[in-house]
Amino acid sequence: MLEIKNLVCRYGKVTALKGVSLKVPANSLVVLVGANGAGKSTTLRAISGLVPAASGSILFNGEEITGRTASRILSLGIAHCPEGRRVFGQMTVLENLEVGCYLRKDTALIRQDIDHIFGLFPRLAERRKQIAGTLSGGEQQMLAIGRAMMSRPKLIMFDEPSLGLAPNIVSQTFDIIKGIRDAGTTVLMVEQNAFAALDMCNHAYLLEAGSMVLEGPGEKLINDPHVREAYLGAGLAHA
Amino acid sequence: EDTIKIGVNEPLTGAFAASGTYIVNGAKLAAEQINASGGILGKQIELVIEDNKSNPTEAAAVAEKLITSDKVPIMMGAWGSSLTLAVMPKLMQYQVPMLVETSSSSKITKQGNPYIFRISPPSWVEAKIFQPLLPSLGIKKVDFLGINNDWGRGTITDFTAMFKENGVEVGLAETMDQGAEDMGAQLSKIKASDSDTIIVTTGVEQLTLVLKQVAALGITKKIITTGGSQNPDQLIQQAGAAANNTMHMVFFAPWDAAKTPHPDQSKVFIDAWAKAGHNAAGMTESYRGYDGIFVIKTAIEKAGKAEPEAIREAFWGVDVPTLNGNVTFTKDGPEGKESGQYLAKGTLITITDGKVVLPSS
Amino acid sequence: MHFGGLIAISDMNFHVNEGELVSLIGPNGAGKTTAFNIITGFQRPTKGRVSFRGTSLAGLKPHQVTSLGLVRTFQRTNLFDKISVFDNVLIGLHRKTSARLLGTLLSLPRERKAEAELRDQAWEILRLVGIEHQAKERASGLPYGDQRLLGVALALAAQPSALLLDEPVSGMNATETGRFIELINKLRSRGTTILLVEHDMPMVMRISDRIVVLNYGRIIANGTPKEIQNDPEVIQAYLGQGVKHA
Amino acid sequence: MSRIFTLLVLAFFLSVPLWLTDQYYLHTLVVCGIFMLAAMSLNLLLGYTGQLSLGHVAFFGIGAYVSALTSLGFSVSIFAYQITHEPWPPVIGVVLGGAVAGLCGYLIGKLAFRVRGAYFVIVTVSFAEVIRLIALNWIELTNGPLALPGIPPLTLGFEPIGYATLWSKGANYYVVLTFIVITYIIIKRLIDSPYGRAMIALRENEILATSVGISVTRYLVLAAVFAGTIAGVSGTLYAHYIQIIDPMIFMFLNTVTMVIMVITGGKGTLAGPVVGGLIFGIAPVILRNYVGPEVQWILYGALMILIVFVLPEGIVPAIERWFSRATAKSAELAMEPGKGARS
Amino acid sequence: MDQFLQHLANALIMGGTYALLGIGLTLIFGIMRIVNFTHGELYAFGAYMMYFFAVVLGLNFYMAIAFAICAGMVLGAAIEYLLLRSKRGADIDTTMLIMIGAWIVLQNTEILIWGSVAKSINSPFPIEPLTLGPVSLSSVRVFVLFVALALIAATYVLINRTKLGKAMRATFQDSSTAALMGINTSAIYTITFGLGSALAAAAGALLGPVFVVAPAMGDLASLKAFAIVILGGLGNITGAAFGGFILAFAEEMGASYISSGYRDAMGFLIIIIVLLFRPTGLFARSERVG
Ligand SMILES: Nc1ncnc2c1ncn2[C@@H]1O[C@H](COP(=O)(O)OP(=O)(O)OP(=O)(O)O)[C@@H](O)[C@H]1O
Ligand SMILES: Nc1ncnc2c1ncn2[C@@H]1O[C@H](COP(=O)(O)OP(=O)(O)OP(=O)(O)O)[C@@H](O)[C@H]1O
Ligand SMILES: [Mg+2]
Ligand SMILES: [Mg+2]
Repeated sequence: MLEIKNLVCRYGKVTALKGVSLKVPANSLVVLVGANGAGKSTTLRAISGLVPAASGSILFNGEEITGRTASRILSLGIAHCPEGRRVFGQMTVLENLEVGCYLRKDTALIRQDIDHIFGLFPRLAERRKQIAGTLSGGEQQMLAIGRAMMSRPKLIMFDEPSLGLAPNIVSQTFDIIKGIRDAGTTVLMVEQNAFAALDMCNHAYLLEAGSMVLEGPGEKLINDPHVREAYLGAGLAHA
Repeated sequence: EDTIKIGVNEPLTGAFAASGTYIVNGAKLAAEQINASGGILGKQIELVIEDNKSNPTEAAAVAEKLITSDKVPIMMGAWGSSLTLAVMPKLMQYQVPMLVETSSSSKITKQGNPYIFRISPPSWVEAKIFQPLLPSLGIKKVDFLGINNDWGRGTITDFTAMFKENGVEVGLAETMDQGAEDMGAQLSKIKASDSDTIIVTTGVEQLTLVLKQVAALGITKKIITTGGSQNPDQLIQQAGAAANNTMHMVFFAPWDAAKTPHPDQSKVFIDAWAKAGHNAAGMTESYRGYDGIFVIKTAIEKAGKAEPEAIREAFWGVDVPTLNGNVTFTKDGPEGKESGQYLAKGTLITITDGKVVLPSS
Repeated sequence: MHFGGLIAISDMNFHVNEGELVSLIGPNGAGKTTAFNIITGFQRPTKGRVSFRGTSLAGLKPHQVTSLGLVRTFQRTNLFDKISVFDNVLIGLHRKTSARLLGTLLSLPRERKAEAELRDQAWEILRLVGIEHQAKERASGLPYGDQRLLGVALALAAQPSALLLDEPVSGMNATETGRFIELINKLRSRGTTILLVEHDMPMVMRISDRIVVLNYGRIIANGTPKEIQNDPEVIQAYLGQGVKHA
Repeated sequence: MSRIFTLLVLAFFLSVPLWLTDQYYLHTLVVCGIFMLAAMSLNLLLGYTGQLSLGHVAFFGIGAYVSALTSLGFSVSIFAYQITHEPWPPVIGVVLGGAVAGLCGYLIGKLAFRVRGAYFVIVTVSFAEVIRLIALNWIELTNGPLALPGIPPLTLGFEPIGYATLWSKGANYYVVLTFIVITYIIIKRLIDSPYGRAMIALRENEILATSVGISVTRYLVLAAVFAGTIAGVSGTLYAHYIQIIDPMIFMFLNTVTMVIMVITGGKGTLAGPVVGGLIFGIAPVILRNYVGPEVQWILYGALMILIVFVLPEGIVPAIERWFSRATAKSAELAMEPGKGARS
Repeated sequence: MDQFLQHLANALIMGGTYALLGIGLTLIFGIMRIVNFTHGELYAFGAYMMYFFAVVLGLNFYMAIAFAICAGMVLGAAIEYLLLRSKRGADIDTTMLIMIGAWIVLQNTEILIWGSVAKSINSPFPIEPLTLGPVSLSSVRVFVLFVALALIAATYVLINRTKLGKAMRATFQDSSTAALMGINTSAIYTITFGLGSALAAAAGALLGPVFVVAPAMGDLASLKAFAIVILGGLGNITGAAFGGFILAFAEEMGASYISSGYRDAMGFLIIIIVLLFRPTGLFARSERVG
C-alpha cells in the first residue's frame, strides 16, 4: 500500500534520513522502532508532507505522493497522529475531533464516529466541552489518537501513541490500534514501548541514525540480540 | 550666487499635511509671479521647500538644514505653533529671521526672539477684531469648543477675557483632541447649557465633524468659528446643510475680490490659483503663504541684499500691500528684543443656503 | 482543587520523608501534575495546605518555592531552547549567584570571581548528568533523551533538597531509561528527596521506596511497591494488563 | 579581536566632529544619538527580556519634562498646597529626569508585568497615552499644548570652577556619545551577569525560569527600571538640546522609531540599536535630498520591510553570522547569550 | 437625567463604531496574532474606496459599500500574500515591523494618490436627527450601529460555528498539525487576513460618510481597535464587541463628567485597570502549565 524508496530528508544542515526504504502492505500493522533521534518521526512527517524529501520517493497505492501538500495527502487517505499530542489547545475536545474530519462531507456518519471515539475513550466523553489545552497529558494523547481516526483514513500513522498513558490505557490503546488494523485500516506505528509494539505487529523495521538497519516480522526483532540489548533493556524490566 | 533662496519649512506629511500643502502652493504662486516680473534685486528667487513632517523635532532639523546647508538668509514657517517654537532657538543661534505665516500661540512673539516676524493673527489679535462686531451679533452667553492645543486653548483664554470685558457671559470651555472624530460628549454638554452661541476653534476636517454632529444632536445655537483654517467652501461641500447659518472669521475672503483690501491683487491671486488647478476651498489658507513671500520679497528689496541681519532690520520698515491688507510690524515681547507682529484684518462671513455671505458693511 | 465544577484533586493527604523516593502514580487525569503545580506554587489550591520542612507553602510564588529547595521538572520537555546547553545550566544556577548589582556594573573582582565559580559548577552538573560533551550545543538540537537529562540538570542546578520529577522517562527507550535510573541513584546517594510521577511501571517499582496511588484526585493506596503491585483496586484502576506485560 | 574592533569604531566616532564640518549633519547625528540611546534602553526590554513595550516614549518624555521643569522652575498648587520650584542647573535636571523616569519604570513595571504578550503591549501603549494626556492637560505644570520653550542648554562644571554651556553641536555630540558609551558598557555588564541571564531566561521560557528560582517581577522590573532611567536620560538630553518640548514629544511615531532601530539592528544584541539607529537616523536625511516628502516616507517604510526580508534577525546578527563563518573562534562566542553581541 | 440619557445614547452609538473597528482586528490580531499596524490603513483604504465608488464613480451608496469591502479584502489578501507569506512562523516582532513598514507605505501612498485634503461622502440618510424623547441620534450612526451588530454576529458565527472558523482557529494554534487535518493552511492564512481586512474596510466604508476621509484617519482608529480587542480578550469576538461598548461608555462619561481633555485618558485608564484585575481581558480563557 505504501512504499518508500531511498528517502533522504534534511533539516538545514542535519541529514535526518539517509536513504530509508520501507513497505507497508495493505491491512497490516507495521512498526518502526529505533533510538531517540533515529529519524522515526521524520519518516512519518515526510510521508504526510510536513517535511520535504530531499530525494527518494514515496508511493501510495502506486501513486507518487512526494512533494504533495499535507492536505492533499490526507485527502488520499493517510492520517497522521503526531508525536507529542499537538492537540489544538484553545479548542474544546469536541471541536478537536470535528477538525479531525475537516475534509469529510458525510455529516451523519461523523456524529456516529464521534460517539464511537467517545465510546473508546470514556475519559474524553466526560470532558467533551473542556478546552483541550487543560486536559491532562494522557487525556491529550487520547484525544490526538481519536482525532486521527476521525478522518476515516486508509492508512493511519501513530507516532508514539502510548507516550504518557497509564499502563492500563496503554494496553487498551494497543488493543484499539489492533482493532483498527483488524477493521481493515493499515497502520504504521512508531513506538518506544518496543516490546509491546513488536509483539503486536505484522512487520517491523529498525531505524538507527537515519538508516534502516534491520527488518522482519516482530519475533525476529524481539529475538535479535542487538535489539534486546538496546531497545528492550534485556535484564532490566523483565525481571 | 545668481538666485536668492527662501527657506520654507512646512508640514507636507503627517497630521497637518493638508494645510501645509496649501501654504506651500500659495508660496509657489507668489514666487512664480515675483520671478516672472524680474525677481528681487535683479535675481530670481528660489524656494527651498522642506517637509517638517508635522513633527517638532523634524521642524528643528529642517531649520538647521535650511540655514546651514542651504544657507538661506530668511525662512518662512513652520505652520503649527509647536513646530515654530521648535525652530525658534535655531533662529537665535544662527541669527536668521523667520516669517511666521500661520502659528497662533502668543508665546511666539512674547519670548524675546527678535528674529520672529508674524503675519498670522494670534488669538488676542483675533479677539480684538471680534470685539467691534459684538453689538450686531447679540450674544449673551457663549460656550467654547476648541481643539486641545495652543491654538484652541489660546482662543478660549483670549476670547474669554474679551467677552468678560464686554459683558458677555462665558459658560463651558470644552476641548477636543487633535484627530478626535466623535465630539458627542462635549456637544451634549453644550446642548444642555443655557448659552446662545458656541465659539468653535479647529481645523476644517474636525470642524466638518463638529457641524455634522451639532446637526445630529439637534443643537440650534449660533455657531461662530475662529482661527482662519475653516475653509468655508470645503465646509459647504462636506458638511452640507449642517454648515448653514454658521459664521466664520476669515482673513481672506476670495468670494468677492472687490470687497478685499486690494481687489486687483486679489484677482491676480484668485486667477492664478484657479489656473494652477488647486482646490478653491484652500484659498482662505493658502493666501498666507502667498502673502508671506511677498512680505519677504519687500523686506529683501528694502534691505538691498540677501543677508539675514539686513533683512531682519528691513522687516521693521515694510509696508506691504497684501491680500489681507497692508502688512506692517508692531513690536511685541520684552523690550530690546521684540518680535514683529502684524495686526491682521478679519471678516466674519455667514454661510446661508450653501452660499457664503459677506458682511454687508 | 476545583476547575469550574470539576474536582481535580480532593482530600489528598500524603507525606514524603527526608531522603525518601516516593512515586505518585495513577490513571491519566488523576491529578498528579495538578498536585505538582500546587506544591510548586503554579496553581493555588481551593482548600488545604502544603508544607515543606515545616514551612507552609501557601501563597508562595513558584520562584519562592524553588528558593526553599523544592524544585520540579515538567511533564513536557521544557528547556531554554535557543540557548546553549551550558548557558541553560548557568541559568539554572540562578539560586547560587551572589552577584550584586553595583558590583556587576562596576565589574568588581568579587563579581568576576563569583562568575568564574559559577561556570565551574555548571561544568560539574553537566558531568554529573553526563551531557558535558554537548555543552556548546543549542538545547533544542539535543536528542530527545539528552533533552530530558538537561531538564534534570536544570533542576539540579537549582540546588534542590527535594526534587519533583514529572514523567522524566516518558518517550525514552529502555537503554535511556537505564541511564536515567543511574542518575537518580546518584542523586539519592547525595541525600536528595525525590517525588516522582511516572507511568513506566518497571522503573517505578524498581526505584521507589513508597508509592502513592491517585485516582480521580483521591488517594486510593499508599505503600511499598510490593503492596501496591498486589492491591486489587490499583490493578483495576491503573495497572490493568500493563504490569503483567512488564 | 572584537575588542580592537570596538575601539576602532569608537575612535571613528570620536573623530567625527573633527572632519564633519556640515553642522546639519552633525545636528542629525546628535538627534540620532539621542534616539539611539532610547533605543538601546528599549532593547533591554524588547531584546533581552522579550517584553514588547510600545510605550517607551513615555519614559523619554517624562525625562524631558522633568529636566525641563527642573531647569525652568514651576509653580503649581496641589490640594491647596502651593509648590514653587526655582530653576536649577540643567545637570541636576538630567539626573532627576533619569531618576524620575526610572521610578516610573519601577511603578509601571510592577503594574504592567502582571500581564504578558499582547496585553502587555497595550498596557504600555495606554500608559504612554495617559502620560501624554496628562502632559497635555495639566497646564499649570507642563504648560500643556502651549509648550515649554526656552529650556537652557546643558552646562557642565562645578561652582568653584565655573560652568561651560554647551551651545555648539560638537560639544553636544560628545556628550551624547559619552552617554552612549556608558550605556553600552552598563548594558553589556548587566547582560553578561546573572542579572542579564535571568532576563534572557524569562524571555526564553518564563515558566521554566520561575521553576529554577528566578523571580519574574524582580528581574522584569529591574529591566524596566534600567530601561526607564536610560530612556529618561536620553529625554533630558533631547530637552536641553532642542530647547523646547511639548506634548507632541509623546507621539507614537517616536516609539515606533525606537522599535524600528532595535529590530532592524537586531534585538537582543548590544550593537543592534546602534546600527539600526544609525541607519534609520540617517536614512531620512539622505532621502530628503532626492525625492518628495511622501515618497521619502514610502521609501523609509520599504527599507524597513526590505531589511526584515533580507535579514530577518536584524543586521547585527547577520553580520555576526557572516563573521563567525569567517572565524571559527567567534562561532564559539556566539553560542553564549550576550557574548555573541560584540560590535 | 435627560443629559445622562443623551450621553448613554452617544456611548451606544460610539460603541457601535468602536466595535466595528474592533472586529476586523480580532481576526488578525486576536486569532492570527499579527500585530497589525495596517489595520487603520485598511480602514482608511475602505473609506477612500467608498469615496471612489460613491463620489468619483457615483455608484449607489450600498453598492459602493459592497465594492469597498471587496477592495479591502483584495488588498488584505495581497498584503498577506506578498509580505507575510514568507514570514510565517517568524516571531511576533518581525511581522510587526513589516506591518509598521506597510502602514507607513500605505498611508503616504494615500497622500500621493488622493492628496492630503480631507474628502467627504454624502450618505442617503437625512441630516435631521432621530429624536426619542430627550435623546437625539444621528440616523446614519444608528444604521452603522445595526450593521456593526450584524457583522459581529456574522463573524461570531463564522469563527465559532462554521467549519472554516474551526479551520482558522486550528491553523493559528498549530499550523503543521492543522495541515495534518487536511486544512490548506496557506489558504487559511490568506483568507483570514483578507476577511479581517474586509471588515476593516467595511468599517471605513461605513464610517467614511459619518466622519471625513483623510490620510491620517487610520492612526487613531488603529489605536482604539487594539485597545478594544485586548479589552475583550484576544480572539474573542463577543469580547471585542463588549470591549467597544465599554470603551465608548468610559470615554463618554469621562468627557461628560470629568473633563473633555481627559476623554481618551479615561479609555486608556479603563484598559489598564481591567488588565490589572483580569490580565487576559474581560472574557479570558484559562491556560495550564506543566
Ligand atoms: N525541526 C528540526 N530541526 C532540526 N533538526 C531536527 C528537527 N526535527 C528533528 N531534527 C533532528 O533530526 C533527527 C531525527 O529526528 P526525529 O524526530 O525524526 O527522531 P525520532 O526517531 O522520532 O526520535 P524520538 O524518539 O526522539 O522521537 C534528530 O537528530 C533531530 O535532532
Ligand atoms: N484548567 C483546567 N480546567 C479544567 N480542568 C482541568 C484544568 N487543568 C486540569 N484539569 C483536569 O484536571 C485533571 C487532572 O489533571 P492532571 O494534569 O493533574 O492529571 P495527571 O494525573 O497529571 O494526568 P497524566 O498522567 O495524564 O499527565 C484532568 O482531568 C484535567 O483534565
Ligand atoms: Mg519522534
Ligand atoms: Mg500529568
